[in-house]
Amino acid sequence: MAIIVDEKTKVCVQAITGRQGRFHTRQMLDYGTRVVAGTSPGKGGQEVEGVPVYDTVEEAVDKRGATASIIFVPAPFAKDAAFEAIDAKIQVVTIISEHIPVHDAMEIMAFAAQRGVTVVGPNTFGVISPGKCKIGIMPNRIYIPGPVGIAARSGTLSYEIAYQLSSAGLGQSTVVGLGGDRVVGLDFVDCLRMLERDPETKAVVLVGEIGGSAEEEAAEFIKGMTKPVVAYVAGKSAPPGKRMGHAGAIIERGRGTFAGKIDALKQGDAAVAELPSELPALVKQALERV
Amino acid sequence: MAIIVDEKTKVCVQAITGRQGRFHTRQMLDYGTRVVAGTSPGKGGQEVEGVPVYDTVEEAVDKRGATASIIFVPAPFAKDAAFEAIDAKIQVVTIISEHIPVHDAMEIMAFAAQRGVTVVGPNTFGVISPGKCKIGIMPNRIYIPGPVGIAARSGTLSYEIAYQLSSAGLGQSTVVGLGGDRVVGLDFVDCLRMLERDPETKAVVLVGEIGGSAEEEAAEFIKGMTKPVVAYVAGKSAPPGKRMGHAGAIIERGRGTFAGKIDALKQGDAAVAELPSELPALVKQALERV
Amino acid sequence: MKLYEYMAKELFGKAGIPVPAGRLAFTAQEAADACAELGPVAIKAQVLAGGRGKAGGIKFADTPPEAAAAAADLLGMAIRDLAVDRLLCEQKLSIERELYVGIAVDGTTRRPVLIASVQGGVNIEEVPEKSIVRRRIGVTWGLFGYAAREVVRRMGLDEPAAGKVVDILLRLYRVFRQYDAELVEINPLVILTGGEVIAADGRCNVDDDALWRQRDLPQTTEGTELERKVKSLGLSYVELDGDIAVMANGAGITMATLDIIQRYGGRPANFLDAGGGAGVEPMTRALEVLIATKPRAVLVNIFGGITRCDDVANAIVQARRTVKTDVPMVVRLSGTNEDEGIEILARDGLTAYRSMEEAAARVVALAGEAN
Amino acid sequence: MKLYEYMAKELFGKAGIPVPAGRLAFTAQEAADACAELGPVAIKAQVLAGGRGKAGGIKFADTPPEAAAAAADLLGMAIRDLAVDRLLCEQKLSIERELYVGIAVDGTTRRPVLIASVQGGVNIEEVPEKSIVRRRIGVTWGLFGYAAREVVRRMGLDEPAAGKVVDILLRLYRVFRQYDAELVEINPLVILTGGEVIAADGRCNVDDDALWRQRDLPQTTEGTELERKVKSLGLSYVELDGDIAVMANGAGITMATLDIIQRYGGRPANFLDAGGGAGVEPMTRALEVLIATKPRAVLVNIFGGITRCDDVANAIVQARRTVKTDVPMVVRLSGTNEDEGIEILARDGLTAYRSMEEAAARVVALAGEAN
Repeated sequence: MAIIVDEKTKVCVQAITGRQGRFHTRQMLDYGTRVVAGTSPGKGGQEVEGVPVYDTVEEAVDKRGATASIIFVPAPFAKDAAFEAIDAKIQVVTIISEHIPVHDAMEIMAFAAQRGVTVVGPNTFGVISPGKCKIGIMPNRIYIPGPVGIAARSGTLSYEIAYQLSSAGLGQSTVVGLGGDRVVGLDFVDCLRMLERDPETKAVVLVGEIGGSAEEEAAEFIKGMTKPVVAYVAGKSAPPGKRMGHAGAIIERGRGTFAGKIDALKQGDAAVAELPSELPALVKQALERV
Repeated sequence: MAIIVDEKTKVCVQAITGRQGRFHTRQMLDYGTRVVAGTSPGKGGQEVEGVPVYDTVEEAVDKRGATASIIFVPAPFAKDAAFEAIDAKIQVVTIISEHIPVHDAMEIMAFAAQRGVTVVGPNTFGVISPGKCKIGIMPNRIYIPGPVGIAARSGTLSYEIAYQLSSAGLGQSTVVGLGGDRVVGLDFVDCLRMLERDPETKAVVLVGEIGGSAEEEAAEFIKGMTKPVVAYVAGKSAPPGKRMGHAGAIIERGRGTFAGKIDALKQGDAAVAELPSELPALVKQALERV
Repeated sequence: MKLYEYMAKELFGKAGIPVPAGRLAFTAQEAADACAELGPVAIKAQVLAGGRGKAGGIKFADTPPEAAAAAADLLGMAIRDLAVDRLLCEQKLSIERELYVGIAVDGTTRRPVLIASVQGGVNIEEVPEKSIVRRRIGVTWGLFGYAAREVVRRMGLDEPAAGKVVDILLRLYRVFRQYDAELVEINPLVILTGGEVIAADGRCNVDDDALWRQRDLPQTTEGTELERKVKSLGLSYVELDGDIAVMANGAGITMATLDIIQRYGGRPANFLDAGGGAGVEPMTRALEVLIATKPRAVLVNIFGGITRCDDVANAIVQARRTVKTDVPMVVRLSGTNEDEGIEILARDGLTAYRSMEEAAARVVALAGEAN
Repeated sequence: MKLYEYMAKELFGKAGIPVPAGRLAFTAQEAADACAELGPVAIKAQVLAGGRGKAGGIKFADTPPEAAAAAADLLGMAIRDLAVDRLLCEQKLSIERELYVGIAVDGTTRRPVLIASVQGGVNIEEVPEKSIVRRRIGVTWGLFGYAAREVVRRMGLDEPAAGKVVDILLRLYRVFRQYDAELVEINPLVILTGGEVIAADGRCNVDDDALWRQRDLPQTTEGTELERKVKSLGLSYVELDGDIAVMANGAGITMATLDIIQRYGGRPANFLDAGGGAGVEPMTRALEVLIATKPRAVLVNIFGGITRCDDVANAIVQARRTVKTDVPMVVRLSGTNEDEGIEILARDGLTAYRSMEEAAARVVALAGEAN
């Protein structure tokens, strides 16, 4: 088991002939991901890293049975690419592309909801079920299989945390990058719901940050969960009203403050780490209590 | 039983304060339809024929539990009205309005399909389950309850036929006006599917016309039905390429001809009447065979 | 409302679809001037009907005198009974390949459908099914690049033409939506010897019901003068070639009425659908128009729903008074206020029928007697 | 990108939303001229920040001399550290009632949300929840008249104002969509004593990520010169008031880095997120900028994912060569090509850490030593 992706997932890489697409196709293949096809309009018939290239996702699905896709398409074309994947009956669409207009993101999510498709991202590092399938741009070597599910808003910070957990012998069932934008396909609650149901997952790590209200909603959901949740939230020192890189990290109108999120999570019975380095010990404690 | 509407249906009249809305509210009340509310923006708080008027359908649903609506709103505003009804969780939306732009009709149908709402029309006379509920503008006195379901593209022609059936003692379970426009909510196949499942319906009359391919699709469906179907198709004498009043009645590109429809229906095991006056006898024969 | 080719192409051009350089000409001299400006030209009759090519409505000219001569010929023609009063003179194209692309409203799926073929230039109906690519378009989201690419892939086009056709399809869909079109069509869409892809013809039929919000479009008028006159009353009217004038209420019942007249051996002179909810005033005017066409007989067939039979009876009485006609008139009234209607007519000396078939049989007999 | 009030109002006005007659003034004389033309005016400081009213950024003038004086005062002000360099002079309004309306992107529901209240003119956060009407808008279909009518009904407005506010809401949503706005807001939307409804203020924040397709919009610049310089390299940068310069890769890890520095008693001088996939070149430039701000110490914290540690190491080495600095620098490298990166730094005499907390502790200590 695991959530979202596993050893059966067959991946299509959208924009496989680009620099990023090519590089990460190699990386995913090295990881053992079943990359079955790639797309690049006008370049159908070529091969990239031994993977056949098609003009359209529809063709990739028809001919190679792709069930998931990863999008490296530049932001202005990302909406088209996401709609293409959803329309071609891809079940999990991972959008790596950054700087997608938020109105495009809203449209992508509306279409995905209509079709019952899972969207990871945009502006995500992807999703990985260690040892089974990696769809994303995360380093290959920091994850090990195990009982900890991770849902994270930030990419690099979650690598850091996964690496520390792995170093402490705490493997992961699935690690999901929600994406750093204001409008993304999966939120914490979606991930927690899936992880709660996943037999392989015994504990959950939530990596949040200031801005928005995803952590507060997660805190509500955690109250009804049987599995322990350990949380870390970045942004304690951020001054109010300043943009810290993500649209999602704007503190505005009093919502989404660090203190508010921490309070909510504690009330929701999550263990809260003050430093990333405290997470392994807290996760260990949580697993011992299970 | 019956299909689409019955004695439990609670109706909201959209544009109840207009001439048409007011007149047909009276007619429907006289018929025994449960008209529970009407809407007219800016006129909330008034009453029409004893029916309370609200500003919005949402309010009519909240306060009066409307489950169906009938729209008399002029064409330029009909899309807004239909979306309002669908969005307010009305389950059956009957659009009487004529001359709705076909692009608006396509949008209405797309939204209704998303929400699982039944749309009757536009440009329809409505739907009636005799003795139970009438939502429409058809005369009150031509229908009697009974075992014959009717699905018709044309309004007045179906009155003619219902009247002849009633005069011959052949009552109706439900009579549905699909609407005369090229894009309408229900087609023959939708109606046949519902009538086939309806225990009260023992035979079906299909009133078609030239243009489009709804009759041909119906013919295919009839092959799998257990109940007998009797059909009449208008337009035998129409010269090709001439518009005969409905967008739906354009004969173009060789599709939708009279001969093609009659052939298809006969192959689909429907009994075909050459004159409206032949229908009662054919329906009687069909009922005797059941 | 159908647009002329040159109007459709203007919309296409504005939307960024490549179209040939061209000039509109109403006279032979203007055609010669266009040729002088553009070089060798195709001169194309502008009519609101298809089949122009087969009817000889396109000629070519290399020089202004040739252009004048060709234009003079064309301006004397009629295509499908439509007199040619204007010509489109376009730079001659060096065509390598002819494609077909079109977008129409599909009643069956309740959404737009894109139709494309690498066999353009002929009637799309004559192209074998296997050479036609169809793709439904979700009206919610519109036509995306990927869907257009999939269509072009299925057509079997290669780059660089493929990418150009994708771009044209996206723009064509925008035209379709922006102008409330029922149909937009480019046939042929041509690939030139130089590789350019260009709309050699263009068609755009706009939804009549949306004209109120398409005020910027040029207007065209279709149909005979009489048809337009009745249409201006808000009624549906089509001229036919028989001698029994017909008015009924509702398209279906009007068609059925014509069918029955024909079955009894009569020949309908027209289709006039007064509509489900027509008022007395336009019905009176329409009846006056019908009578003025001097038919051998008139049949009014009304089943009263919204339309009330007494209103119809009053309209008939009033029209007969205005026109002072002795054309035989048969009336059938049934439904709402049927008795009142019949009584009104009786007072005016007209016997109304309650059965449409009896009424039809009667009017055919009267038209025969009138021979 | 935030737009100035006068820019937002221009967009609103174009969309058919009533706005007061107004003139932009950069000098006291221009303000006097505006008053001469418009009569009694409100003179409003134009700054890309809220809270202007409370900060004294709005003055009233009945005569040109009064206007000149008021303008002179305002042009000397700073609001939230932003110097006032332009004023909007608007015809004074006779206000009966102040409403609030706004549309924003709601991350939680992934769609636009309309927010409205009959208690306008103040910070919407201070309005009690029961006086706020919220309605989600399906991005697929947009805002319909009926939804706007339902909002206005819930606000408790009566005709004729109700219908006018409905119309304004529909137009405001069009502005929101057309210009890729993250937020559009009219606060207050006022009902005048004459019954007219008019946008007395206006705000429009446009999505930076959509500016490539919003070429027709006026440009505004926000942030300090330094912030703009780093932003122009494609990196995220925010100036803070501490003394330890920080560069990390990824917003989350950068925030975490600041948090840890603060926890160890240090004060970060900035937030610089080099992003997941930043190249060597912009990172080098950014480091140069950081060093040039003369911090007490620099911390570079990189966890290599897409970013490769050897690239980062090369950027550091190159930046140090260009700037020739002796500011203490602490580097933490972990992840992709970590060993290669550490080796490259070692050759340049820099010891890299593998733990971010050790690195943070070290940089705080170094910044302290530098005192």
